Amino acid sequence: MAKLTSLREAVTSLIRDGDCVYAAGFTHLIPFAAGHEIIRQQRRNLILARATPDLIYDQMIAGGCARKVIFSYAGNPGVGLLKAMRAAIEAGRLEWEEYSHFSMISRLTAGAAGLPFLPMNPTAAEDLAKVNPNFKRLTDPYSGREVITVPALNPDVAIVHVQRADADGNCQLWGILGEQREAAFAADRVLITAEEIVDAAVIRSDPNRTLIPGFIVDAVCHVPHCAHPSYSQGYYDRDNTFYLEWDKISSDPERLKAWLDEWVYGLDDREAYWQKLGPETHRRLQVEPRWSEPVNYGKH
Amino acid sequence: MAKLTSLREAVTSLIRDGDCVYAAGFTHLIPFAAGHEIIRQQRRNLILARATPDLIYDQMIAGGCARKVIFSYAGNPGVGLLKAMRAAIEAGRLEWEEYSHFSMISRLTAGAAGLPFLPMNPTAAEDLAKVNPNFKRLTDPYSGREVITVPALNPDVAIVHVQRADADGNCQLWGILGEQREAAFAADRVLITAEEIVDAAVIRSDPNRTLIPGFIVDAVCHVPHCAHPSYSQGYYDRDNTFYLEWDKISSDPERLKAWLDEWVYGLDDREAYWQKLGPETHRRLQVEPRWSEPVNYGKH
Amino acid sequence: MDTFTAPELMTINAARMLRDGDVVFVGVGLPNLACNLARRTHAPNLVMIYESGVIGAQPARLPLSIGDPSLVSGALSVCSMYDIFAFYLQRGLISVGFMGGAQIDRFGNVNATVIGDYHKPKVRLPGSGGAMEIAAWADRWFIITPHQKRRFPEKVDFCTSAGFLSGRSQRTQSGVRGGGPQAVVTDLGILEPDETGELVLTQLHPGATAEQAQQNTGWALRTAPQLKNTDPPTVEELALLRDLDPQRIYLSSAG
Amino acid sequence: MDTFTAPELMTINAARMLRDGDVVFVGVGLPNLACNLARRTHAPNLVMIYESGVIGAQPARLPLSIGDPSLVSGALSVCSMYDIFAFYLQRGLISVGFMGGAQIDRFGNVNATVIGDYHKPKVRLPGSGGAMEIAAWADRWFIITPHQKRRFPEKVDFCTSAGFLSGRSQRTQSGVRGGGPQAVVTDLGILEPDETGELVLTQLHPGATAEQAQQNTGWALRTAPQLKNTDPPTVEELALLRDLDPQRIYLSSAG
Repeated sequence: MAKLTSLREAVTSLIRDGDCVYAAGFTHLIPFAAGHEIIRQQRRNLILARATPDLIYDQMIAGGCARKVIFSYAGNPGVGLLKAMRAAIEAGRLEWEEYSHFSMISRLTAGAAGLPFLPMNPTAAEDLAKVNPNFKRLTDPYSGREVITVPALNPDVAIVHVQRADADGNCQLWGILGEQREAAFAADRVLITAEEIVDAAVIRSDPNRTLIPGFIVDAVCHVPHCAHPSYSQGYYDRDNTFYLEWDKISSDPERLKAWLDEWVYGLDDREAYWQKLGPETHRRLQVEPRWSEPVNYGKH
Repeated sequence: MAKLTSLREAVTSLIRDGDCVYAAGFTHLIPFAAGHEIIRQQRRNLILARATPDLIYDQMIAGGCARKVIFSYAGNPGVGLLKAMRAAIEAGRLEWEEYSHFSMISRLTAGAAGLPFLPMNPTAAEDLAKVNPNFKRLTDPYSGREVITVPALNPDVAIVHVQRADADGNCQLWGILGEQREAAFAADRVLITAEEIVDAAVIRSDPNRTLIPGFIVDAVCHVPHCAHPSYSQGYYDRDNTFYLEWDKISSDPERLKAWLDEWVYGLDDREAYWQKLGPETHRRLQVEPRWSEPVNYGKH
Repeated sequence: MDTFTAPELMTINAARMLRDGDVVFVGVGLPNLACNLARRTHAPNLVMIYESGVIGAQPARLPLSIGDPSLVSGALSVCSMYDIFAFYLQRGLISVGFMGGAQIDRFGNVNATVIGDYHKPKVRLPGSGGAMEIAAWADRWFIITPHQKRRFPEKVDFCTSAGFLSGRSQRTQSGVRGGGPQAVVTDLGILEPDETGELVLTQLHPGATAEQAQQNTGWALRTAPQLKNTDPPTVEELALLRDLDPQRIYLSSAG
Repeated sequence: MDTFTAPELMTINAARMLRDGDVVFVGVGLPNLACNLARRTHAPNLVMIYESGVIGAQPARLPLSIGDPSLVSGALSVCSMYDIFAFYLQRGLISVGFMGGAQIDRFGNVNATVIGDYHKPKVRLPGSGGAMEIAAWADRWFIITPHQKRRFPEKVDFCTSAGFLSGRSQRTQSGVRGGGPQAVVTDLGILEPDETGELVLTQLHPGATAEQAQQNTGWALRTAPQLKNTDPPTVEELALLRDLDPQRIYLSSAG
């Protein structure tokens, strides 16, 4: 597989049944197109890790891909609950492992840093530790006080959507950064989707913006609009209407199945999905440009 | 003291005898002007912490400001040793506490993160731990293997030079980032020097570039050329000639004293210092612009 | 006095509790409106930080989620998730947090995880998100919630966020840095912890009674010796607040 | 065959040890030149990472320090110091490191800290910098150094960077991830660790003898059963190398 490849090929090559997958993105740059491709390719028994499972994991769970979910906030942001995930848990079809945001992200950061664990200060809220034995305690060797620890999380695969990457996978992203970088460094394999593939000269004009270096990346896929119904800062807006709509779709197993048939199984790829959304949605999500002031690196 | 103030006023207000000071900057953006002002104001018994003491601490030690130095690489980068520091240590006039780069920066990062310590993987090189009891060991509660720990470093004051800041102290910097951000978050008080004071609209055009938020900053000083003989990426070059010259100046106590008289005590401020360097040095350090490609944040 | 909705009443009373210079860790909805109202009235130097890593936002529209892109465009700073929790919250830079949740109990503990048994829940809620750490590490925190008996049990089914645990001394002994819950603002009045950490009724909104509050609380709600009445929302407060949510997404009676 | 200096000879032999695709943690001077030479010959996909956080530099001039601004302009990525050590080095992404140092001993341990007693040193050296962790966590590492007796003591005065400690099994037992020193390239030849971790003479440069190597080594230097001769620098290698340092800042005989 060449590094610059189709999303279909990248999912085929990099994601295996039973893998622990971390599809990154805190509300922003969520790689929905990759989630749909995984559903289409019928991956099974995945362990799906994400601070906020969001609609992407709700859909993958509905698509039968998941054995277990690892999370810290299982809500439809600004709307309510994740109903497909809840139904799967209540039916005993889905294992789960639960954290707070900080303990979840500390796990990933430890994984990215090559550490076996990271400490956190105590929170005095101990019920979560009672149901999740991954929370442990250590004595701070300096003060003698207790800290909490969580173990490193090293997913088999990270899926990270970015605004721009070059053909070697050097990635630049901006706006809300979530845990994109930590996921890429923590994982064994890295699948990048990008709104734009740019010349390396663009990347090299602003090296501080490059959060993921190409040499840790296994596949780069050019997938415009990959993040819908979430968004790509500067490229298209968040589709709040769909987030509200999903609440209804996911409440009804029949409707959910019909939605998957129509919007995932029935389509070849993200381009077909975007065209199917139609010009009115395109217009609604369109964003006027607002450019950053450049900085001077100097011809040193 | 208003937040936007002179460097003289900022040093008077924020830096006290006996303070632990962290003047940040790994080879880049080293706040030399602040070091000189501290020498001029004759602060005493400071604990000077920096991964690389570099010439700035060699000068402050020569100026009699320091009681102790905390460091991880005491060299004149690309040239040799720090001779004023070495002379003070050999004469018994200076205490020291020594780390590797990663253990030093882990201390600062723990301080910035509000953690009592950070773990590191073992290195099997144990001689440093034998002479520095701050290195301790813990058992990883997951694998049962040993990790090394270092305690948080929370300096009284951080001094951070940046390329641009607004009047509220929101700071943007680029190029080599060293430990600038960690120093600011770890310290109790934060003194910023900036090449340029810009309108808040410039900062707001690229929020991902803002590494230090204004609300943690105590003083912002407009000090162009603050970093000479180190450099500010895009603004002026590193003065290698002076780094070589310092090797000779610092070898000879008489010459060192004369240099301090001429270049520190004998001058009012950085503007006088820069003018004294003269037009030929200005030309030699001048840099042609090379601008970053802007990114689109969108009018969301 | 103008008429106003329950969300308006609660938001205005919450805004009054914020101080100039406070650094607030804030979500969307009523807390976001309360902070913006405080900034436009008595607390112009209030700093708002979103869990998504955004600092000093100037959104062109009312944000509908903490990840709204309008929070980013024109903000002062944006950082990663680890950084916002470690360098800001755990470091102790946050003065105020706002907590949501399905249940809050006598000692201010909050449940946002499950109703019923954890492994066989009656209702599975979204879970902690940032709530576990905000409750522990912010200097002080508040809750804005309708006053309903099912929301105020004697003891939470699951402690997602520590209030005073089973009493103020227990929180103190736990060593967490923050001061815990300072007030629960409801549509009937305000509950505040007494010296033992128990939430007691300290203020009543215009027209509400202590009996109403008791009937809608799941424990024997004590009333403070000096029970006060809150000042009704002023015309200016209402005008400024409604200007922040012109479509009444959060401020309608059902909000 | 052209004539060449000792630094040229060492640099060319070091370059030959690098593999295509290696990710190298590199300083200035000869290691920097060796990496760039390897990139221009057999290892076009070699990735160079500087301790200062710079990845994929394209410097317009020969860098004189690892913090040279010319490394930044046009680089692929720049990150903070914590990140370069944690996310790259400790994470295990670095395949090759280069070590400097005043002393290297029989088992490949390196001293960059002090000659003599730590508290009353004869010579105080700069100290570890990144060397302690590079030696521990890079997959493999090399040293380029002139062959002088004072640089090759039986045992280092201070162990800044772990080689094989007192033998290969000791390093293995310590649990550090990296494989330790692979070769010491000198102006006389190449030392490599045997199965016990002891550095033995495995290769001689053209014109050098095992006796010379022994005389300039502070322990009883063993010679490998199959002692080889290194291939002399080729015309192409010399031309490419000299093009990298046209002013001969590092490549002159005194370099």
